[in-house]
Amino acid sequence: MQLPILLFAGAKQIANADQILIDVHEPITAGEVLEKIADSMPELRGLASHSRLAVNGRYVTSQTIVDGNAELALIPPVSGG
Amino acid sequence: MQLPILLFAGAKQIANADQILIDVHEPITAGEVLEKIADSMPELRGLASHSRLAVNGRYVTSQTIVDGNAELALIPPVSGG
Amino acid sequence: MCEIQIRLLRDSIDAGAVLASVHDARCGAQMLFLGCTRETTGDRLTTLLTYEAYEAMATEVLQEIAATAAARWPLYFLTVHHRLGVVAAGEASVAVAASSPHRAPVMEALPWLLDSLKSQVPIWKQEQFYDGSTEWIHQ
Amino acid sequence: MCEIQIRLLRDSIDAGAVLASVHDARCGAQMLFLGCTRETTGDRLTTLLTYEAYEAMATEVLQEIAATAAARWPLYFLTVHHRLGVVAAGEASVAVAASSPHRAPVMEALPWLLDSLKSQVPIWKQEQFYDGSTEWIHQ
Repeated sequence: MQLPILLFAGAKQIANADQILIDVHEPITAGEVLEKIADSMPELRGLASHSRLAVNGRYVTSQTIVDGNAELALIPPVSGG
Repeated sequence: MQLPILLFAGAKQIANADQILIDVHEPITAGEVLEKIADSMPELRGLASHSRLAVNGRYVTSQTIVDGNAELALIPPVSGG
Repeated sequence: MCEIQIRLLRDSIDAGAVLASVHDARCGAQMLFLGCTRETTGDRLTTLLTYEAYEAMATEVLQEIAATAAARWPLYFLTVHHRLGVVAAGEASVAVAASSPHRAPVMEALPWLLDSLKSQVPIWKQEQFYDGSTEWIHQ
Repeated sequence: MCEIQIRLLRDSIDAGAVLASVHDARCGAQMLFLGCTRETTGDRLTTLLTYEAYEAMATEVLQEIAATAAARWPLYFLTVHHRLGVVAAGEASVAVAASSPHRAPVMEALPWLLDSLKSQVPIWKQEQFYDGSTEWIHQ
């Protein structure tokens, strides 16, 4: 199946898009999703390796099984404040 | 000689005056001045035992020799802020 | 019970309003932290910054951080305003204020809140330099 | 070099002016602490407080405390306003503000400044309770 991943800031700039689609087979963990993002767009690999995945607006650990119907977002290191 | 001692807050209220005069013989230390204050007005003894002496607007230790021409003040525990 | 106010806003931060939002006659201690964009980053001159957020998540994470602080310290009011969009150098990008009967809780809570905000909340800044180049900050 | 402003005043504290006094485009961190009189002390209701100072010494000690803070932390601006005379419950009796390029210095300096002020500066408060009785606070 295809999962849309929301992109922000530097990741959005690199991809030149505010989301990308990745091809996955369920079940899949958050760590595997991050790996798939890097595979599907190698320019994102550097930033993705320092990023977290958010599932429905919450950070998850890399072992968490991802619900394919959830809103997924790549969260690069944050710099608010 | 007589030394005037400035009083503030609760000390001023107890003495019902903004200064008192104490009789001393020089040389005299700050600790001895505090003792003289308590002797000259026993109602002040309790508060004076928790007070510091200021000489020309600076705290001094009880061993400091006091200059009889300086401005002397009894500084009870402070409560600003 | 702490009253929490979280806002992501595109207008200027009104520091006076943020401070007023935590005023309470029971609270002897009221504290405001204002984070402003600076003209210099290292030795480069910044002309303006642009803040972007994953807004729904940023609001939720800020709420969680605020609720955690309110559980840890006896705060009566806690307000966080963060700007999004373009912010000129020297303007406030974030304001955090808290109030409590005594000063120790607000003095401990504010540094913790800022640390948490800066490490957890999905907001990013892009710096624009005088030479026109821009850079998203991811560190 | 830190610009220090110390004031003992008989009018209301203008928190906005105190905050504005530490504003600086080089300072990413600006912080304000407001100490307000509370309506309750323990379980007694306070109607108003009266602050008295040994003014010359209080100003000098505040200057020394501020200078010590400025030597210890890289502060650019540091302002302390303390009210004297009658202050109604709920009003600000003290405001301390500081600014620095980064947030750690102001967050460390403000608690230290308040602790120093409260233990060293010859200012005293007298509480007046609803039953009309008054008490100088010496602890």
